[in-house]
Amino acid sequence: MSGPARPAPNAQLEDVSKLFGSFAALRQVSVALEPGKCYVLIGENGAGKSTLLRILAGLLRPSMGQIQVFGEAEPHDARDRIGYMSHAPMLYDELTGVENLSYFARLYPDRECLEPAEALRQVGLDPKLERPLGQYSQGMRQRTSLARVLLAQPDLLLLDEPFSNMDVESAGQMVELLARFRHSSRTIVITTHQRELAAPIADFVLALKAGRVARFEAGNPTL
Amino acid sequence: MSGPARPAPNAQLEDVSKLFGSFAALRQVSVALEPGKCYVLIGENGAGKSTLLRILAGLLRPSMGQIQVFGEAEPHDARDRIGYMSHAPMLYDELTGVENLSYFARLYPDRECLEPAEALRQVGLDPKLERPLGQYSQGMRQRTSLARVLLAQPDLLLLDEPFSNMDVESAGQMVELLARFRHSSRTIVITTHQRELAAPIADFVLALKAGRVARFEAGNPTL
Amino acid sequence: MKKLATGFYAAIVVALMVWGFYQAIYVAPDESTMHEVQRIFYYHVPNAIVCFAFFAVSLLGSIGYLAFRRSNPEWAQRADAWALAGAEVGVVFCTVVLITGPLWGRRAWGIWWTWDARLTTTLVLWLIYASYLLLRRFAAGPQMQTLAAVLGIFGALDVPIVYMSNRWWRTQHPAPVFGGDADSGIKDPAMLAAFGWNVLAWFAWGVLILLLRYQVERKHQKNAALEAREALESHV
Amino acid sequence: MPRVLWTHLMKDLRIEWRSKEAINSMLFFALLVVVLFSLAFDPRGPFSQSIAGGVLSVATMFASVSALNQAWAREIRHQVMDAQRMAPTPGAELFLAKVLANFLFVTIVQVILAPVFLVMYNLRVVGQAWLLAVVLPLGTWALVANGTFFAALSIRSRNRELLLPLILFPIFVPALLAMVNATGGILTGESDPGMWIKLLTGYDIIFTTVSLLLFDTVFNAE
Amino acid sequence: MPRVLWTHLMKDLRIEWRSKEAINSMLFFALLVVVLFSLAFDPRGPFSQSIAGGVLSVATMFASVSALNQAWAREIRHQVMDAQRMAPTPGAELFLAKVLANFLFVTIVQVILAPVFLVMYNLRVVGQAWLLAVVLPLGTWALVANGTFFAALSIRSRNRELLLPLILFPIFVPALLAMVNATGGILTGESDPGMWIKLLTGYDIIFTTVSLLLFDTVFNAE
Ligand code: HEM
Ligand SMILES: Nc1ncnc2c1ncn2[C@@H]1O[C@H](COP(=O)(O)OP(=O)(O)OP(=O)(O)O)[C@@H](O)[C@H]1O
Ligand SMILES: Nc1ncnc2c1ncn2[C@@H]1O[C@H](COP(=O)(O)OP(=O)(O)OP(=O)(O)O)[C@@H](O)[C@H]1O
Ligand SMILES: [Mg+2]
Ligand SMILES: [Mg+2]
Repeated sequence: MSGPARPAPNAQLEDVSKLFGSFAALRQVSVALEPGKCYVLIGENGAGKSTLLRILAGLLRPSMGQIQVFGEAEPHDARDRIGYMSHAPMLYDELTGVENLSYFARLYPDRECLEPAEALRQVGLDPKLERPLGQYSQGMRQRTSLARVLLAQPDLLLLDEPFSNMDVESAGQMVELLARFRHSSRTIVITTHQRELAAPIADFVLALKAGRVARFEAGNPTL
Repeated sequence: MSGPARPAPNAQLEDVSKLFGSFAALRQVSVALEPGKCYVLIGENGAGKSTLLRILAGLLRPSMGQIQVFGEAEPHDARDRIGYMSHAPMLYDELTGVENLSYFARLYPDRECLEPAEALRQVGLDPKLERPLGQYSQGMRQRTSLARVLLAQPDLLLLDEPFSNMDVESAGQMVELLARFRHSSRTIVITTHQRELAAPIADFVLALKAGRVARFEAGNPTL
Repeated sequence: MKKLATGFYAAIVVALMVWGFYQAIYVAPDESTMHEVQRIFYYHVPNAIVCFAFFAVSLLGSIGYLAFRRSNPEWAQRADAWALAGAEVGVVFCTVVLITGPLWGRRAWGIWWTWDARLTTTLVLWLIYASYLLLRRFAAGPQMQTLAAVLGIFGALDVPIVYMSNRWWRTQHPAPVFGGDADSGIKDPAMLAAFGWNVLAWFAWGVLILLLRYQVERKHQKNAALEAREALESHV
Repeated sequence: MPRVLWTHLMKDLRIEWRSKEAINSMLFFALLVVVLFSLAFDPRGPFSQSIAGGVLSVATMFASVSALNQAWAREIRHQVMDAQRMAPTPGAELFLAKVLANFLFVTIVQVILAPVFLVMYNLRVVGQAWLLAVVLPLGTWALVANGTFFAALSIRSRNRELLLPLILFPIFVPALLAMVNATGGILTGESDPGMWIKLLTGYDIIFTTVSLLLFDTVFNAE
Repeated sequence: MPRVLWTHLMKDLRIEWRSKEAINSMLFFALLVVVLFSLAFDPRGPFSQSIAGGVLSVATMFASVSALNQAWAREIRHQVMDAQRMAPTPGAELFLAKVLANFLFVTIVQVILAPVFLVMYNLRVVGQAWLLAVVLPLGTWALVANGTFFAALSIRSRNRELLLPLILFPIFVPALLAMVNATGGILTGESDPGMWIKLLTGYDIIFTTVSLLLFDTVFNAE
């Protein structure tokens, strides 16, 4: 598939389908995600975007079809290189931002992690905040969650609606942060309903419709 | 305060402050919300938007200052006329959409409620969906939550980031729905970070900054 | 061809069962202290032994599933079918033990049930595999087979405890007949023969059900795969 | 029955019917108690009769407590409780419906377990057996009603985990005492349970009334 | 101790230190057992000595079970568990840390309750008292380790509430049996607890090993 000049894709789905009972959330999706690119995943509510990300993250297994992430048939085997941010914060309500991040940083002993305070500063939060996460505002929680995935500097970054509760200015800053985070070896996948926010870093648009790929092309999601 | 031609405001805050411990989430906020108008509440993450809505809903009590909703000093006493949608769905995960809505509709015996199925249809969901809410996608949950607040046809509608997980098309439809819902006696307050979405129905913009009113003027939030 | 073989085998099983029944009821000598009730022995003990054997099948199937579930899905599905069939047939035999035991106990001890180690652990064994079967029914979805396999391994850990229970502790339940202390074992050759025939007959009978159950489960698996394919191709 | 109360009750029953969470965890606990006690206190022993009342109460109580632990869990999860606070119907009905639902669950568990229990403990009821059908529901009601109230009280506070046991426990004890002594009296026939039954009834009436009166205050506290 | 295990453990201890949720609900339960039993079975009575072993085990067990009920609750709430599944560290260490933390909590409760218990039941230990300090931790470990494992197993399935009791209960029983009999033997001095202690040790070793081996499979199922 890959021509002579093209690098091997970081992740690849072939004919992947996912059934929940007899409901098909994804139908024969085939895509290759190349290093150095940023993919924006769009589609209506219930189109299957979150399901696709969870499959790439190794949290769901495809019902049918093949998957390959960093050369592994199981994304789980390459999980130290995958970062996944979901709708839920995936953080402990009882701990402060810094405590949460240092906990997760220590779970990646073999990777060069950011300093927790540094990661929080990057997403625009004050690392000295003594409040437990349960008392953060919605947007602050979202940013902490983004800081968590950036910690281990993953090579495949999966972001499920990262900007949904952020104010426009912060969202702009986050996009800049992601632009700085870009690297020739890294792949970024973002689902969002605010296409114009993701436009500055989008290389490809992947549109899902009722579980099928409706559009997959280079370019900008606002077009 | 109110001139001769002006109707009495549906809700009014005077010098309202809210402290969490020693942290001031709101500082001396004074606003009057008039009937027939739609207010768009904007501000950075942590500015105090959700706190303000919760005070209007009667779920938080101001630490200082006066409040009046439909002539009552306690919003709680006018709660049958208030509808509040928060970040959390405020619905049972175990029940389907229709079941959730019929439950809440029956809690408003003295108001003319919409049919649950009709309310779901209005927000663009299929009322025949047999799945429990826990298996809805994020956007579907958000819409069901919007259907819940519309049920009892409240005169003060408080919406905390109603569009945050909706696809653009649906968000447009929701705004149209709200435009139809408008009425000379009703007040709508929307917090959102996607100003352009709320622009078509905005009458006033209320911007908060670190708990203070930074801007309060007639017009459009995108300006 | 397969049907013919199964029919032939079924005929052998029926003959064995009849022969075993004849041996147990008419040929085996009367036991001196308990007389006629003692003949339950020829059902109680063989059933227990066969039940252990089938739980072992279930254990192997479970291990097989976990071993192959990534590398060879086809084998894994087969192993899973074995695990399920083994557990189901094992539970049936365990139920027979739990019924024949109290029947015997009512005459021998004057009570149906008591909480000694052998009886309690046997009941627990039954409960574990019953919960295994419930897990398979309730936990729909792809992770069900994995979870069931794990539980199947834990369930098998209880088998040696049941087996050893009347060796480790003084129980109201009789001491082991085989492999107990020096003077254990059946002395009367006619009794031993009747016992042996019955073990063989029940075992053959169990294997027959096991095979049938395995085939049914395989059919289920194939149907499920077919349905999934249809769901994908249906509406848009 | 007021229509709103019915609405709340049906909702709880429907959710329970779907997950069977409460009934199952109660059955688990109660069964554990029965089996454990059969192991711990040989029921063939000479004193099985005199401890059976206690065992019965313990089983009931643990079933109730394990239900109460989770009484408001579903309402907290997605802030459903806020929606209920904002509905223009009295909180007391929500409370009563919760109590009724939990009472029903515990009763179902008791009905399932009673035969098992009688057989396993080889019990002969020396006193008037039908009185058990009065005492057990009365005792259960006392536990469930108080427990539901104080669970609601403590979730409104910041240190809910700290509070619930501290508040609930001392309030529980009189009802417990009455229940244990009444069942004991009925099973052994040695003492008259009448006195304890009266106490339990009075306790139920007073505490339920006060709970109903105060529930709205607790429910809507900031 | 591996560093990752330590990380998980410290996190659990810190959260518990903030909320004191587990220890409190356990204390509540255990206290209930002690008080209830003093009410139910007159501890001055002739058989207090022979039921004390059972009561001690019951108290421990309820303390453990109430901890286990919530063992993974915090991890489920905001899908923290998914983040842990995606971390490149073995799930077995997470499991072991959870077990250690819960074991610690139950032990603290036991240490607090032991004096209360001895006084209230007026116990004289006839057998070798120090053996209790072996048996109770062994029994607690059996309960906590298995419970944590099967709680993790059942939350990976869809009907988790239905499953946990069904699965956990039968697997618990042998350890329970051993624990009850061993404490009984120690307290009354009537039988030799050695055999039961050996069984309990064997159970602990085998089940913990198998749990450790299989935890990753369960944790990452689907
Ligand atoms: C009441 C419930 C009973 C249960 C659950 C039960 C269970 C079992 C089990 C599981 C075995 C197989 C052990 C093995 O193969 O090593 C067994 C064997 C045996 N049972 Fe029972 N039994 C019960 C009652 C009785 C009674 C009442 C008697 C006779 C008085 C009895 C006599 C025997 C004998 C003689 C054996 C073979 C001994 C041995 O090899 O261990 N059982 N029983
Ligand atoms: N566990 C589940 N069981 C059953 N159906 C499910 C489950 N998870 C998701 N679904 C269904 O799969 C479909 C796709 O869900 P998914 O969450 O992937 O949508 P999405 O594209 O992320 O939507 P949104 O923009 O609203 O987040 C939805 O119809 C949803 O109801
Ligand atoms: N219960 C609480 N205890 C302590 N601080 C709180 C509490 N609730 C909110 N806060 C703090 O109050 C401030 C305002 O929170 P609020 O939720 O109102 O912000 P917001 O404007 O809605 O932000 P967002 O856009 O992120 O939702 C934040 O700094 C938050 O941490
Ligand atoms: Mg989604
Ligand atoms: Mg907010």
